[in-house]
Amino acid sequence: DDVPIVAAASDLQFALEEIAQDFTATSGRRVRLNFGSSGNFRRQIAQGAPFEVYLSADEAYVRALYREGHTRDAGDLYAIGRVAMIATEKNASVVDPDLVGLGRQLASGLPLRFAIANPEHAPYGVAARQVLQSRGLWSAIQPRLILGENVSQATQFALSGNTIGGLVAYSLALAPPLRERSVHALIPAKYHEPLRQRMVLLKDAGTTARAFYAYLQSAAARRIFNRYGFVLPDEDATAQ
Amino acid sequence: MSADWLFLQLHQNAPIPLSLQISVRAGELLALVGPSGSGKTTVLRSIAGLYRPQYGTIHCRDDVWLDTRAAIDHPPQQRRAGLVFQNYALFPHLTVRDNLTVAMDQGTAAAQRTEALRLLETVHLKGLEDRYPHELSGGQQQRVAVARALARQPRVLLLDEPFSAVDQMTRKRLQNELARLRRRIEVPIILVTHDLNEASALADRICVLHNGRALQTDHADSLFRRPRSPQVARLLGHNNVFNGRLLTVNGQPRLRWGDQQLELATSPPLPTGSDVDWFIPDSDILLHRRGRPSLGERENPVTGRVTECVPLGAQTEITMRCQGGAQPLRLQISTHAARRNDIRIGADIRVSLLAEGIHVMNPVDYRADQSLNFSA
Amino acid sequence: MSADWLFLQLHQNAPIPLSLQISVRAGELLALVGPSGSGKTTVLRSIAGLYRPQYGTIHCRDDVWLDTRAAIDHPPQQRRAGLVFQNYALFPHLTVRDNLTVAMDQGTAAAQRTEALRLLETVHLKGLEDRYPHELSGGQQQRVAVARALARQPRVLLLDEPFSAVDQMTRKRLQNELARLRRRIEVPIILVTHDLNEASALADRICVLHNGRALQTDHADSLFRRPRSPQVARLLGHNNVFNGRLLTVNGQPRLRWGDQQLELATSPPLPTGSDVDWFIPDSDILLHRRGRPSLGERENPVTGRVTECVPLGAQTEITMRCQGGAQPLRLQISTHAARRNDIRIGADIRVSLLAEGIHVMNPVDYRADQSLNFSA
Amino acid sequence: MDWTALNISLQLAAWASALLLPIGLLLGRWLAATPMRGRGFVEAAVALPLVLPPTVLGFYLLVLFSDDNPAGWLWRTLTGSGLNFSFSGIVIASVIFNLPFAVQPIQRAFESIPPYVREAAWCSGLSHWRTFWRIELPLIWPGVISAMILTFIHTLGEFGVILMVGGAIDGETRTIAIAIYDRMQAFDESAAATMSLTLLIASFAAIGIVYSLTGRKPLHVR
Amino acid sequence: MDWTALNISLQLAAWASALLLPIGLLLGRWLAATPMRGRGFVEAAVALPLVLPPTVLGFYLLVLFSDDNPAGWLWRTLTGSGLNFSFSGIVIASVIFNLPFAVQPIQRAFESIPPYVREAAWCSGLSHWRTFWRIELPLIWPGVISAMILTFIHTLGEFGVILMVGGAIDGETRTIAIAIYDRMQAFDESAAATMSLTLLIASFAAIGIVYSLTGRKPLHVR
Ligand SMILES: Nc1ncnc2c1ncn2[C@@H]1O[C@H](COP(=O)(O)OP(=O)(O)OP(=O)(O)O)[C@@H](O)[C@H]1O
Ligand SMILES: Nc1ncnc2c1ncn2[C@@H]1O[C@H](COP(=O)(O)OP(=O)(O)OP(=O)(O)O)[C@@H](O)[C@H]1O
Ligand code: MOO
Ligand SMILES: [Mg+2]
Ligand SMILES: [Mg+2]
Repeated sequence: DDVPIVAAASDLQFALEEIAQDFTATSGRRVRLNFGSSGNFRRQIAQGAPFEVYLSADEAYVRALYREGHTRDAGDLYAIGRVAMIATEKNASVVDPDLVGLGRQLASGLPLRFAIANPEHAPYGVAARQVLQSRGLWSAIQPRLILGENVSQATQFALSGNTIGGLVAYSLALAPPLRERSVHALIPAKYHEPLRQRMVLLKDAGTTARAFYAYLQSAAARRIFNRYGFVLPDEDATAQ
Repeated sequence: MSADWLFLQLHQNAPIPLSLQISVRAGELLALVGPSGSGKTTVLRSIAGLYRPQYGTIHCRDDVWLDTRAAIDHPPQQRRAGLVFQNYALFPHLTVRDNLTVAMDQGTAAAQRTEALRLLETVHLKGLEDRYPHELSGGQQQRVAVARALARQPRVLLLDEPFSAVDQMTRKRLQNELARLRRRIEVPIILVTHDLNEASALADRICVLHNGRALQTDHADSLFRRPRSPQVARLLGHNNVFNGRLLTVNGQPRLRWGDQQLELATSPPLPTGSDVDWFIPDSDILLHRRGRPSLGERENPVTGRVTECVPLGAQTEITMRCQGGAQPLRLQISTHAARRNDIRIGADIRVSLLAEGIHVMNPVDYRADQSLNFSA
Repeated sequence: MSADWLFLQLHQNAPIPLSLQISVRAGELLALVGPSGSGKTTVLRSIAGLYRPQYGTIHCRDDVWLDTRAAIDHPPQQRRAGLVFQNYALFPHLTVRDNLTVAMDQGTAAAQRTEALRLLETVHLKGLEDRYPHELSGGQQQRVAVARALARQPRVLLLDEPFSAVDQMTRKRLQNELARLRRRIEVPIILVTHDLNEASALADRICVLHNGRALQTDHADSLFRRPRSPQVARLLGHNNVFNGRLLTVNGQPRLRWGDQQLELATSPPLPTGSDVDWFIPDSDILLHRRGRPSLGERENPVTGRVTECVPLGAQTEITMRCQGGAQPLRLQISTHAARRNDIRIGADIRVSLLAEGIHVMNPVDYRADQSLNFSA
Repeated sequence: MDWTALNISLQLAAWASALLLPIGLLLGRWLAATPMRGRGFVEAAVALPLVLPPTVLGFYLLVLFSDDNPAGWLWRTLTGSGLNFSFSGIVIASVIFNLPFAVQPIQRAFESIPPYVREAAWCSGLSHWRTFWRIELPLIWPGVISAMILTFIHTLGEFGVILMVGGAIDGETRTIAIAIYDRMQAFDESAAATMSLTLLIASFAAIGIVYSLTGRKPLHVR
Repeated sequence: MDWTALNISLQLAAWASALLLPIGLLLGRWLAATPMRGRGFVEAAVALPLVLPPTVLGFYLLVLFSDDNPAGWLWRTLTGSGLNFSFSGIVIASVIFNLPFAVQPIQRAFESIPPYVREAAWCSGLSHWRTFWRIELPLIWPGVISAMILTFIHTLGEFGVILMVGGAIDGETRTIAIAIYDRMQAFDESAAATMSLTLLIASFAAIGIVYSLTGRKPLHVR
């Protein structure tokens, strides 16, 4: 009865569900997926949380846990996240890769609101800030930002009324439930530091966890990551 | 418009039976007496607007306070009735003074404080104005409640046993204050009391309530001397209520009681041969004293033997078994007289039942009531 | 060991002044009387263990309930004192029956219910056992409180005006029940009452309390006829308390009162010439009747004129201004006698002050007390 | 210490308490006075906001407050600005979320006033309004204090609803609770601890003083 | 509907209420009976858990419960298992978090019993214990019901503390609130709505019935 808990960053919400299903189909083993804020998981693992695999959105957390001796090793880079601009159909005019529409809206002086994850701690928040900075919109938009606790909440904000859109995980923008009711544009990787997502097996990881960890690196899993807009480590020169 | 200031008529079968009609003139004091649970408090609450009887009308001067058929029911505030609650119902968080001033709606704050002090003096509570109710004794609380009812300058004053918790001296003084007040404020006053002396000393009329029914409403003297029914007589604490039969002897009305034939001062409006209830008040039973013939001794002399003799302070209560098979008589005489005349259990004594005092009741007045089901 | 069942001694200056010593034997009924606010409730609460006086001892049989010096203070539960609260203090969420059974600690549930019914019958509340307190009238609540105090089978029964809210008829019946009960339960009973008739009818001894001080504790008769001080006399509602000076005439003790010299039955243990307070009870003032010379008429005749004449039911209260500059006398005579003798305001009347009734008080007994500051 | 966030929290808590005072008094009074039948379900409705996880409640409020919804639209029409991501929005959310904490203690306090005290007030000529001010309010005071303090501190600490509805806008909807959370998530534990401790100590002192000062007036006659 | 999560939530709420009942009675009774001085600060301390954002409180509890800390160590020594990420852990966290909601209503209810009712009980020979059972408890019943219902539903809805301390372990610490939150985060709004609605309706019915059934016994004498 070895059903390990996998703690995963919330941008993996859809990709990982699919991978886990395939994993169960092929291996006959099951895993339990807990999605949440990478930071919270890091903290809980430090206090001995009974997770066996940890997929962080920020590799710094994995390294820190490794230093503190909670993991078997330094883990592996499994994906590199991309950022997307997302908005409701109504606000489709702001959706473009270079944030031209957003800049125009800002210049118009209308009282708009814009959603990102909190750049103080959420990896996608940090990336979003970098995008806005490199487009020269940061100081203008800062007072208009709505900050989600994590990237999922930022996406909810972006698609709720009263915001014009948001910068969120590309993986979420591609997710089936959101596709129909939103428009999005992939932001070029050059506008932000790569979102290097690292996973790791925890100290008490059992066989299933190890099997799942291995499966995550399989071609089948990589295809799914890729389908959800993640860049795979060896597709990118900056990986390693 | 009725010439009465306050007029009320209440009817209800359940949960609390009520069936009465009362009118009180301005400046008149009506005492409401009756056994515990007879509905006295309920009547006052109905007048004040705190209880809504099933059917009823209440008028005060030209205002209709309640008319259940016309769906008129004024709230207590509009009725302006000063009510002293049986349990006082003081405001626990206010000082004695503020319990009074909160009920005043006229004058400056300073004037209200002065008026409050004056009222507290009236009820002999000077010096306690800064206390809270829980720092007062029962009787002190009760007097605050009386003062508060007056503070409102009520148009009707309703007093629910307002002096039950105070000692006799204070009580006497408060009764005097009430008598004085009556002349000053000129509003109808209804006083619920268990003390018949208090009722007769203070009230213009007394209403006897039993099971929610007003059995008789009358001036104290009429009520005590001519109760309408044996029940009223007993409720008023009279012991000497008997059965007899009316006779006519030599054209004179007579009352057969046991073997005796008693003279009557007046001829009752009833056919000869009627079985009747009759009654004689204590004041009309005259003890024959040894060696001191008295004026009334010719009248209806009755001989008997003392079977009980209970001294109660200045008065002594005596029960005598009468000759001739009549029911036992009870009489109160002064303890002094009892001593002087050497009255003790077993002694033979002789009394006169003064014809003037004998009251023959008219069954028409009360037999109808008896079909009702009276409970304790 | 004291032969008394209950013995207490309480002392305190503030906030409620207390200074008394009382002992009550088993089966004895002591009445506690005194003006409103004199501390009666506080004394009962102290005995029950609800109030802790500054200094005091309370013994019950061989148990010490309170000894402030030895730091003994038993909680109310251990004292087993049945207390009827002045405000009844019923348990609002329990039916009448359960208010009683909750206080019982013996017998099966069924036995307790039977016992509760029996007690309710004693206080004439049969049929109301399933009501909640808020569905009862004031007097009914009070009777439940009495029954509850008995339910506990107390070792001391403390009754704080237990009949103040019930009508005279019910009251009489309850007094009889209490008299019967006394014989049965054989515990000390303390009865607080404002009704002096009740006190003298029921109590073996009466304790007069004023401002927390026990002024006099005595048998009813002694108390009413020989009050220790003018204050006690007045607290007991006596009006005829006067000043005079002791004389000796022909070797006989005499009392100068205004111009008169009154005969005395006994010689007071005081020097001739002393200024004294004296008192005569109502029962020893004899009205001379027209044409009916009475036995005592030789004794201390006093002539005067009626200045007030107030009929109070069967009795009439008369105030007479005496000849010879003496203070006015007040007397009660039967209304019947007043009528027969045509007594009204302005009439000249003559009374005898029976020598036997004149009570000369000993200043030594109370002058010390007067240095105390008595307030209303 | 993030003084701006603290300031916003205090303002928010003050507004929520101030608005809940009349609401609690009205609703509590009404519930206490209404005879039993059906009343239980109104009480249940009042308690419902507590059943949902705060973030989820916040999400539904977000939807409710959006311009596409009549409520949000009406607000915008009346005030010219939206409710979502605004201070007004988090005030309203706090009011909804704290409803049971304000209503329940006040209702119980009203229920504990003996009916005859109210009757005595009416018979003393006090209007319903004056009865309320002079008699009932002083008697329910402890309950009101309870209600206000529970509301106040629960608003200080509330996180999920306020983040969802308010969006953590600096200087407008970013409360001290969010600030502490953010510092914590950023692994700046010493800053989080400092803020937490400051908040705890200040609250402790403030509540302690309020409870001590609002000493009970006598509520019972002997 | 996630029945496992609902089951855990109900068990959690039941445990928290059950544990808070005696705690609330003891602390409430003590606070009601203690004279004023200093009492205010105990009341303040009881309210403090509310001041911190739940996740932050959760984090501090996480640290407190860890084996490195005396409390956590003691628990492990006594029970053989850790508090963090266990059902026991979230029960204790819920008890701490709901302390003010349980204590305050009970305390106020005790305060509203007139002193003479208690005195009458003593004079009727009822021990303190029996006085409590037969007299005080029935009289404070509405306050106890309030306390228990507030605790119960606040536990149902609580999210931050429980997520942090419990770690959302399926079948052990994953409550219905977390399940709803997860569905929401996964943009599965219809599932979230279904669960929310089910929870709301069930709670509404349950609370409504409880409030209606625990009809007030008479609390006042006329
Ligand atoms: N809620 C109620 N339900 C049923 N009966 C009630 C209710 N309230 C009062 N009663 C009954 O109504 C009757 C009248 O009560 P009320 O208080 O008017 O009597 P009362 O004449 O003032 O008596 P007391 O002299 O003892 O104060 C009583 O027998 C009482 O038991
Ligand atoms: N908390 C208190 N602080 C100060 N004085 C008090 C306090 N409680 C009662 N008193 C005073 O103590 C005195 C005695 O009160 P107690 O209740 O014993 O009187 P009582 O003889 O029973 O009077 P009553 O016949 O009116 O019931 C009263 O004058 C009262 O005002
Ligand atoms: O760890 Mo996140 O998914 O950027 O909040
Ligand atoms: Mg009554
Ligand atoms: Mg008293």
